[in-house]
Amino acid sequence: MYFVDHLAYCSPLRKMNPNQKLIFSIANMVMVLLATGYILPVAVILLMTLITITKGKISVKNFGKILLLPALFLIMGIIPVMVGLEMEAGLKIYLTWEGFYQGIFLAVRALAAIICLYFFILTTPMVDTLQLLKKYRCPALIRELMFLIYRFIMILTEITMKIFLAQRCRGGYNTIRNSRQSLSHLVSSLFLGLYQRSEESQRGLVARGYNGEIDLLPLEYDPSPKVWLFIITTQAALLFLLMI
Amino acid sequence: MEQQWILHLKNISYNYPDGTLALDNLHVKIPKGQRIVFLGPNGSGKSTTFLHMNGVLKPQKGEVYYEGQKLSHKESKDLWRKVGIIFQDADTQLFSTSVYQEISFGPKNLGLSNEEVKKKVVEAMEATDVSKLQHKPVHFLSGGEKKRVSIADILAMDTEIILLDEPTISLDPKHATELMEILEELHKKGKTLIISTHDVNFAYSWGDYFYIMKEGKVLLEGSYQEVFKQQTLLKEANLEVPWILEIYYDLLEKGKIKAPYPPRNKQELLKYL
Amino acid sequence: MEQQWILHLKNISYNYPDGTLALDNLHVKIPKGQRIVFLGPNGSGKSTTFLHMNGVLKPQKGEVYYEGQKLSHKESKDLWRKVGIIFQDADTQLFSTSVYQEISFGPKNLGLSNEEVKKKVVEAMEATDVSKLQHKPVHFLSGGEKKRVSIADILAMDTEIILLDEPTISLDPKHATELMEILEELHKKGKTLIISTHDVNFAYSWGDYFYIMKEGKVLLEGSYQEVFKQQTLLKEANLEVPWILEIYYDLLEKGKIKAPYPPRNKQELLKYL
Amino acid sequence: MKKKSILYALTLAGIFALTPIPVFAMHIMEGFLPVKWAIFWWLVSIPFLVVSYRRIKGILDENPNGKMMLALCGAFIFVLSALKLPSVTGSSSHPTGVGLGAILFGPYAMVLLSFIVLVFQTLLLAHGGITTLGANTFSMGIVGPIVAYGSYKLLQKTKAPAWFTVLIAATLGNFSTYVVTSLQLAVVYPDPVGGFQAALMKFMGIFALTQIPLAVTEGLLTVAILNVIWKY
Repeated sequence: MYFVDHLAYCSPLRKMNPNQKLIFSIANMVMVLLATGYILPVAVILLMTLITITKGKISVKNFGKILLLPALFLIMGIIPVMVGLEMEAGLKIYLTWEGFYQGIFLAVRALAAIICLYFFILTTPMVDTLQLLKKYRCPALIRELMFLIYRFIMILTEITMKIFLAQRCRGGYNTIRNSRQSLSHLVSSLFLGLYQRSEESQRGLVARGYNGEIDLLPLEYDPSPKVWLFIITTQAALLFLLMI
Repeated sequence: MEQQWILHLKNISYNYPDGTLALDNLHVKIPKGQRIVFLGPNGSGKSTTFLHMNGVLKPQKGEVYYEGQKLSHKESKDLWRKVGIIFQDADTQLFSTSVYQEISFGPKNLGLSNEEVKKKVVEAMEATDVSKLQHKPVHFLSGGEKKRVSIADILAMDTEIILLDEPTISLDPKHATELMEILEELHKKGKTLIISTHDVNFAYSWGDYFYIMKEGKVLLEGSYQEVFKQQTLLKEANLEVPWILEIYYDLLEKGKIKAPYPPRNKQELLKYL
Repeated sequence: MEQQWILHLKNISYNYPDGTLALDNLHVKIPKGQRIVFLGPNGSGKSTTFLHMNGVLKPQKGEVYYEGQKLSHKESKDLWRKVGIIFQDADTQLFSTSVYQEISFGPKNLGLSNEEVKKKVVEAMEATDVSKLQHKPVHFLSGGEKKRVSIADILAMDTEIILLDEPTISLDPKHATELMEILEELHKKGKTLIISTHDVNFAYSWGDYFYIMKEGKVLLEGSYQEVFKQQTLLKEANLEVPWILEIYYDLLEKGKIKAPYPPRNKQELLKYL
Repeated sequence: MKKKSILYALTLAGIFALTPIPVFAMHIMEGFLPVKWAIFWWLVSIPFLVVSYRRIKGILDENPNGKMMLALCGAFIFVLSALKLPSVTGSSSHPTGVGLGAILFGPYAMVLLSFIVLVFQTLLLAHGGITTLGANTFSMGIVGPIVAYGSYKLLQKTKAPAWFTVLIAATLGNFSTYVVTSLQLAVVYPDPVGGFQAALMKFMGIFALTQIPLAVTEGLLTVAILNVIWKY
């Protein structure tokens, strides 16, 4: 239902060990953040885009769409870095080469980092990510909450869409004023339904022996030695780029 | 000249965002004032067809005609004023807190004056017998009450055409009978009623004209005499033969019955026997 | 001695938190290995009865016996190990996003080893034909597929008794037939099956023993011959008479049929005619 | 799958931000903070998360059935934050849910819930980032709810009408989130001449000022929602 999640479920890389994907993605991201020159971020952009598109089978069109998501933040974030502001003797806004270069570098670095993140989220479905939390000793309560929240997000989203549809069919969201009204009806009705839903879900779990803790069979993914080798090689190469 | 069609979907095709074909060159003509049934298994495209009839979905290919006039994209956006949908799941159709407020949502969006809105809501509540519930919060209603409110929602808009998506599901026999009475009233008033269902027994004795759908296409259409004798096609659409017909044909074969026309309902069958 | 009852609810009363009486001095005996049907309109207390049978709700008054033994409050908490419920709305039952993990929840709680759990999950997935879906997230599944997963949830626990709350609602004929095949398999294995429904036609040809409920009470109980001849009581519970019986009685009255027993299903009726 | 697809199709023209089009996603994006600042904001947020975690654990130990409700509330805030607000400017924006959440669930529970919601926004909607999660938790999960809840409690004492109290609390909750975001960015990227102060002016000018109409819109929506919820 959610675009990113949907793509991840359909990617062939979903069968790869999620921990290896996470380590690969984070390690590259850290390298990018430590970089001071352009070579390393650009190298990571090329590498990660290539892997995500060829191995992860994310279409160029979809990858491009997702890349556009942070575009607005990026623009709004680098403009203040690029321009200088003088406040004495009235407001004066000016552009310096120094600031301009800093802004461009910042944009390239952010782009490289976010592509590392995209590699992970576009190839790893949420179910697998949630399993990693256990590996990294996340407290049981938080894990369980996240596990339940994920499922409930899907249920509530579906309900929201159904209500939205019913409202559209009766002329909702026609004007701005009417949109605001329709939306507040929608949200409050969604909220008022929560209590009953929590009771029902609780019963559904208790009927199968729920005693306060959710214990499930782990999903198994064997880490591949070849992938480890690949990760180590790329990190060594990136480290080399970082040094020069 | 031909019969007057109130709504006409011409060569409609529709793909879901994930690429699956939902409607495949669909051709549907709705005769005014009649009882139309769309029969087909889950996922055969009935709901998608309904959403096109109501203008919420815009056809990616093909045209929509209302009372003989071709609608532009902009005009089809306003189809909800003429065509109301009652959804299968009343729970997710209702979104207001009080019953009164819920029913007034549609008429308000039609741009009626407060006076008129009130009148419409009161009428709709009376027709569906929910006047007593008007100040109750929607969340506390029982399943059958919610269904009635969801019908009042649409009646209050006084649309020419009323679409009902799987209306009998989850209704117990008593509530189903009440629903049938409401529909009978609407039919008498000249409204065009369109129902989607996979309950062949109910459909057979209720409908005037039938569309059998499968995989986004119309497999078969026609009056009850025409449609229900095509038993192989019905099976192909994963539908059963109505039991009344099954018994009739069996008796006909055995020569135990001599009625010229197949019986329409239990009463007729019993008369023949 | 009497027949062996696997489960026995004795004098059970239950009030909802808001004070409404849900069950009123209920008395229910479940014969082992049979197909039991609870018939009744919406809100007659069928679901509440099920939750008592499974131990989710503790009786405020009355006792529960399992295989002849009275259960203490503590013991009745463990009834879920013997009695599984398949809820009406698969969406409220399914809580995990991975089909495979979802089905493993019950067996894991039974305290089985991971090896055993895995075996149970695989078997349950095969029996319900969802093995192919195991890597799909639950929110990608269609309604019929979700239903099958919710059945696998319970099969994986291998409980003695399986309760199904309104299982046929919203299933189209094809999926309903598939469900019937799964139930037939379970019946052959000696499981006790209990279904709640308001679909009399389905109930009539499926069940061995019937409870007719109304307003938290058992109005009528017995085998199909005993229960379905009480036509006035059925009407009182807002239930129809199965059409097979209606035709049979009509013909019997007219003297056109001489079968000693009412027919159980369409095939039998046709044979009689 | 089929039904889902219909709903999904509608969202293309709908109120949901599930579709990959540029939107007002105001969380600090991945890679925008240097390593040391990313770690710094994580360290600042962790004590608050621990306090919130303990608090929630305490409540759930007493009332184990609350877990389901808490999870639903988390999902609710997420879905709320994925809705598009119909706004006058025609641009699409999202409610933060900060004000509504803080008033309904209190600021303590909101820290952990906001954190989890931010994780899901990163992983499901690609809004925000992993390294910047600490900084975003501080603005949306800690300062926003505290400001919203604080001003709510404060105004309640002044006998201001309820709608006004909620309006101000929710508007300030949203607005303060973006003031903090501007602060976080200004510290990292000071103006070469005017220093931190000039940088703050620049970031505020872009992030906080553009947010004012949206903050008010969220405030109005929160009033409408709470009006209904409190009645029942």
